[in-house]
Amino acid sequence: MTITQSKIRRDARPWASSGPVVTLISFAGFVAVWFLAAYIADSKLLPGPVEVVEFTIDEAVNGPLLSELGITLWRVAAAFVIAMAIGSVIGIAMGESVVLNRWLDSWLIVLLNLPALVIIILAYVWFGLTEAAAIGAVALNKIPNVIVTLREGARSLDPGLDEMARAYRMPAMERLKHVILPQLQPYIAAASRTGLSLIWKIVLVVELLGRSNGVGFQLHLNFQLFNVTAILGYTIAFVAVMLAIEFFLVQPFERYTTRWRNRPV
Amino acid sequence: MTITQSKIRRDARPWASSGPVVTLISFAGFVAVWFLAAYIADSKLLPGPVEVVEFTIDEAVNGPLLSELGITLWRVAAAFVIAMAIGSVIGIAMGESVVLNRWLDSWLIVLLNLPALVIIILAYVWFGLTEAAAIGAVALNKIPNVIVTLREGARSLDPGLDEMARAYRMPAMERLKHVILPQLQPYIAAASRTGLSLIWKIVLVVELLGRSNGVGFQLHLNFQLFNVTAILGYTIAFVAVMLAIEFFLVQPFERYTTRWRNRPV
Amino acid sequence: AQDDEVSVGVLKFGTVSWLLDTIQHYKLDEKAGVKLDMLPLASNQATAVGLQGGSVDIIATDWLWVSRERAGGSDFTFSPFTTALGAIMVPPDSPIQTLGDLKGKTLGIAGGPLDKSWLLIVAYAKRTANIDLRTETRQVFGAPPLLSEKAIQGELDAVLNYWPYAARLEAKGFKDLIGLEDVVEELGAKGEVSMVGFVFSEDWAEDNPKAIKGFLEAAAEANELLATSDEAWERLRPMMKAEDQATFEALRRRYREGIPERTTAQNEADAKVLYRFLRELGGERLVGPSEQLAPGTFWIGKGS
Amino acid sequence: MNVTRPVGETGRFEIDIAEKTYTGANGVPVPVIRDFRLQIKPESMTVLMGPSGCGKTTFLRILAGLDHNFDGSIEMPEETRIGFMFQEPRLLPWRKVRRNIELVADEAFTEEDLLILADALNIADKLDVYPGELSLGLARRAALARAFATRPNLLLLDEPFVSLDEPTADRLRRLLLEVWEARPTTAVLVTHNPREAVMLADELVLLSPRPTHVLETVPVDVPQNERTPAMIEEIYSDLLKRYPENFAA
Amino acid sequence: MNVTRPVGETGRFEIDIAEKTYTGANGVPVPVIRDFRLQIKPESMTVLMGPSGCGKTTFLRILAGLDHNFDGSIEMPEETRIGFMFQEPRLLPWRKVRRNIELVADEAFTEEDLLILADALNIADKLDVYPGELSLGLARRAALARAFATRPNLLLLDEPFVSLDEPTADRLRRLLLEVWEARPTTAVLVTHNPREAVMLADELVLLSPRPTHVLETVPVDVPQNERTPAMIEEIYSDLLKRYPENFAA
Ligand SMILES: Nc1ncnc2c1ncn2[C@@H]1O[C@H](COP(=O)(O)OP(=O)(O)OP(=O)(O)O)[C@@H](O)[C@H]1O
Ligand SMILES: Nc1ncnc2c1ncn2[C@@H]1O[C@H](COP(=O)(O)OP(=O)(O)OP(=O)(O)O)[C@@H](O)[C@H]1O
Ligand SMILES: [Mg+2]
Ligand SMILES: [Mg+2]
Repeated sequence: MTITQSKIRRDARPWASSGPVVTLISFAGFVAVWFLAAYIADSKLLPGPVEVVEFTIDEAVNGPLLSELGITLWRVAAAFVIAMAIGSVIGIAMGESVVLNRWLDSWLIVLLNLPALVIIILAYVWFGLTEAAAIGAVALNKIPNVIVTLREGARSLDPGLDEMARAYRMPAMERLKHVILPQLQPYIAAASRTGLSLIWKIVLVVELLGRSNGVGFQLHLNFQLFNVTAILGYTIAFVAVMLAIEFFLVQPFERYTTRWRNRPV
Repeated sequence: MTITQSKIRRDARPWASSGPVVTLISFAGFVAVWFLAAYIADSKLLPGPVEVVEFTIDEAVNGPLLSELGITLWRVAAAFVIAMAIGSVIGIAMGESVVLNRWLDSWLIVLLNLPALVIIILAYVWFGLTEAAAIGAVALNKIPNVIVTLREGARSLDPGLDEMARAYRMPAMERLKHVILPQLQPYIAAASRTGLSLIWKIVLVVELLGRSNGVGFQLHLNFQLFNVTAILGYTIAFVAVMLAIEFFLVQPFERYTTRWRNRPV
Repeated sequence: AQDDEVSVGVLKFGTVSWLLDTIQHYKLDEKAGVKLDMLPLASNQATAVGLQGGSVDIIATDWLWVSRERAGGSDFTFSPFTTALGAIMVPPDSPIQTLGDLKGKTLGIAGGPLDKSWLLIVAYAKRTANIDLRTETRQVFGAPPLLSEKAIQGELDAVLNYWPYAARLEAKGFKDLIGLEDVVEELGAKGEVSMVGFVFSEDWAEDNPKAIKGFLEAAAEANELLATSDEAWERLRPMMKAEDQATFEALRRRYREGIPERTTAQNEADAKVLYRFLRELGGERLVGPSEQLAPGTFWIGKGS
Repeated sequence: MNVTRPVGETGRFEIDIAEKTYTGANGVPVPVIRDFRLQIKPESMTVLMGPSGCGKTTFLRILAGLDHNFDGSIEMPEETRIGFMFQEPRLLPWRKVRRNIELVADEAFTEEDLLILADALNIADKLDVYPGELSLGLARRAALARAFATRPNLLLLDEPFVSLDEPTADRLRRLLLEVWEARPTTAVLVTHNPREAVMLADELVLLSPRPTHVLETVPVDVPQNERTPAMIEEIYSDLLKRYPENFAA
Repeated sequence: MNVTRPVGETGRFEIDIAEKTYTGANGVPVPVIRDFRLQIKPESMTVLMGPSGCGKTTFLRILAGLDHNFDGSIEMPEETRIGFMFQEPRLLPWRKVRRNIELVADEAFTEEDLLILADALNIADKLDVYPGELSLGLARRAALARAFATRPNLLLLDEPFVSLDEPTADRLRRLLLEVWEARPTTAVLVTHNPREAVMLADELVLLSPRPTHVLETVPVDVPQNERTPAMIEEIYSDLLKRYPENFAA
């Protein structure tokens, strides 16, 4: 005989699952692991968090960190917006139209697998060492990824809702806004998150190959000097920005757009 | 007064939408564009398709292309399998458990935004200039992307089907196989496609920084020599492999797993 | 009159940038009637891309690259900047005394299997020690800083690296197994050969005679200053990123030793000799289709 | 062939579907409709009845212009404004019930109209929740509200009153008649409930099993609001006698 | 408290739900069940009736152990094998109908059993298609087949016979009785169709509007297979008299 006895757990959230607390503890854990690893390694190849943060602060106050970071962020943002806009449109179109997909599929795969290096070199050689070439090259690297992700999303759209929208003669823009985009939300979220990080990684390469500033430029300089502290210092400055964007922008927005699921995100 | 007169179009596929034909034409178009661009540019920085293919064939017959390609493909495959396996497990777990997600979220974002360069350098420094370090570093670069994509997938699982599986007391493995994975299919497809290409791009960097063979090594060598023909030659060899995998492996598999949608892919 | 502008793409913190910084600081460019515009970049490839794409007028690279490009139809040309070259460095307590001892050892090589220093050393070892380093050692190719680090960690028995990296290793007690100066001499050069120089388009130089002349003059003058003045070096110290005095001194010494003393014609003659070896060992991949050093590789400009 | 008419006036419906065949995922053709001929009078209420799986939903989809892949012709008034209550609610899960209705509502449909409608359907307290928080019966009522809110000329209802308790269902049937009478609306309704059919139909269309066609068209001549329960039972038992295989348990 | 019993034998069901409250996405608590007390006799057929949206589905979910977030207790035999036909079909769209059934079927359930069951439900020709190619009525029958194929001790049916034409529905009601009698099964069924309820119930449970509780438990003492249509009509009109607000249109 089984007896189920339940009590509604109202606001009985244990500390181990309450949002900000966990995030803080988890983050502290990360720092602690790093600290320990650095302590045990005791090598200049693995500087500890204190040393790195000191470098970051010093470089921010006395060095070029802030301006370099600003420049890199601007490039990331510009390339991100371009890539998401173009990639989403093409991706959704390819997901919805089998014929279009057939036409563009092989181009897509070629573009997807062109090494970043090749695109960047060709862009620089043809368009000069300019900001536009740099941002364009980065966007071009990311666009096929966005297309691939959103194409999958468009393919798995609910045909029932599509019929509903057509029966009610919803105008195209309304349909996009209320029927299609909400269904694509998880795909857009995935493409954005992986996109931001991919773009930033490519921006680093772009900066390495033909810009005179930016975090990538600094990273590479410091790599040549094998200054791991500086490499990590610049890295965590960027990662800190990304963490801030994630926790103060992306996640609240995500909670808002998925509140209908009535499940915490 | 509106009159709708329809005829069932049975097998009346116009040539413009029939699978292989379109793919071939579209691919031919790609080659034609390339050919024209090269012809107009008339620069050794943009060699035409004939020249590049000649190089590829020559390098395959007389040069190291095949063995280098083999080595790179092996690295790509190994890193891909590792990244997909680990990334899927963690991603699904994070999507299903809010608490786990809170615990790992900040680690994930840090890892996601660590530049490939940093991970690769640290891997080489700590684990030596070895094959394991190289593959591990590549996998580590890709894992957070897989996690992010599959987490979104797990979050948008249908709660109705989950209830069904629980009501019928389906064993965990059955549930995974018949309920969860089919729903994650589009996310897995997106993660795989973008994953293969990302991994290959990172393998190039890894090979560039600390391996003595592979396509990336060759690319870098030829980049130093500014031999664009060779760069493109190696690139298209890899892209050709990817196209073959896509059209003869991935797409048939995809058609098989999504045949229930009864829509062409 | 308005000074002619010359834009130079350089590796930031690279040795060329020391020179350019000296020029700018002492206003040597103005003195020579040009205005120097420095575009700092993060990699050598970036500078080459910049030159090809027309974003900069002058970069620093080697004459082999120039010869290959010329053979491919471009009109780049070369003017010597330094004779300093890479060196094989071994750890302080290493048992390796001669090239022969490298047999069976692990050797890190910056720049890959077609690196010119590496090929010259291979040729040298064949002649003097009768060993083929390419088959009788295990080679690891990789990024220069990574290889240096690996040598310090002890994972590599020896490392052939670019001279600034070699200098830094020297400051850590590493020993020069063989200097490239000896190598080129053995191979038939009449003196130290300038491998790295300023590279620019012949067309551009002819259209801007004043600019190129002024730039080279300013460069020579700055080298003069760096060869003699310690004070000028003190000023450069922050850019050099030398972690200690020993490194600083090693870098300074090697830089000074590398200042070319011979004429362009002498350099060119020796380059022709070395070209043969490089062609033999590196093949067309390395040197391009030309049987010999492409004519015009060394710039004999008006006034030079 | 396009004759413009004053908006709101409905015209003749001439349906002649020679053949509608689906192709299954396994490639097997499934003929669903064959030689289906039907005229629908403008502003009438047509009720379709037929065995489960015969092709009723398929027919409604063709009528709504959602499926053009058939052999035959449909003639109907232009500028038809459609209200379609599907067999499943098909609400947008990410929009509150209120938005689901407003998104497709007629332009002249005011907040007040919405509240009156919601009240009549007994979903007034659910307007500001998401569809995922509704019971199936509530969701179906929300879908019905959406179909009404478009103020359609052509109202297609696929089993609108299932999953509802009898008192609620009955109230909604009356509401349907009100909505239908208030404006010139042609309604086509699918049901399996014979009493419901008799209560609502101007014309009762009996369909054959798959591939479906019209077996019989039974007009019910008494105006809807004059039909008493007794009269309905009477017509029903008459039908039961005439078409035992369609109605008998 | 866990007493092991021979498999297959069902035990007592003691349900006492003091409170079940959902929290909406907007944070508003929605009390759905309050002071719900019910005993279910083993191997009986209990039919629940209540207004749409009162909490019937919520109750079934709690009974099936799908929702533990309530205040109260449920006592039931251990090792209960559940067959649950949800209000929507909830078939796996990527598995053919056959696989959908086999995946949860009893181990002793053979291909032959499957064919017999499919025949009885009239879905034999749909076993090898995907659920997306079924009409709603067909999909519901497939879901019913799945629930039966588990050979459950506890069979939960949430409006199993809606969206079906009367002849089919009636055949399925008889099939349900067969399945239920063949093995010791406790069945709980939700319906809005009073005649269906009277035809099937051992015990008819009338529920109040939300937050729901048991208004009345009406036993029907004649064994199901002895109930004639006339008898059913009689009991129904009796109920109609006693609980007009629950049954009257
Ligand atoms: N997840 C949820 N969040 C908030 N409210 C909910 C949720 N699920 C159900 N409800 C509400 O609980 C009440 C009961 O729902 P339930 O599905 O149990 O009704 P029901 O009796 O099965 O109705 P029906 O006959 O229409 O199927 C409804 O008012 C519904 O809106
Ligand atoms: N996409 C499809 N592919 C193949 N067959 C289909 C498809 N859609 C429907 N069918 C088949 O067509 C037939 C008619 O389906 P339809 O949905 O029109 O039936 P219905 O009359 O509405 O039935 P119900 O009363 O059960 O809702 C069914 O046999 C169904 O299996
Ligand atoms: Mg239907
Ligand atoms: Mg319900």
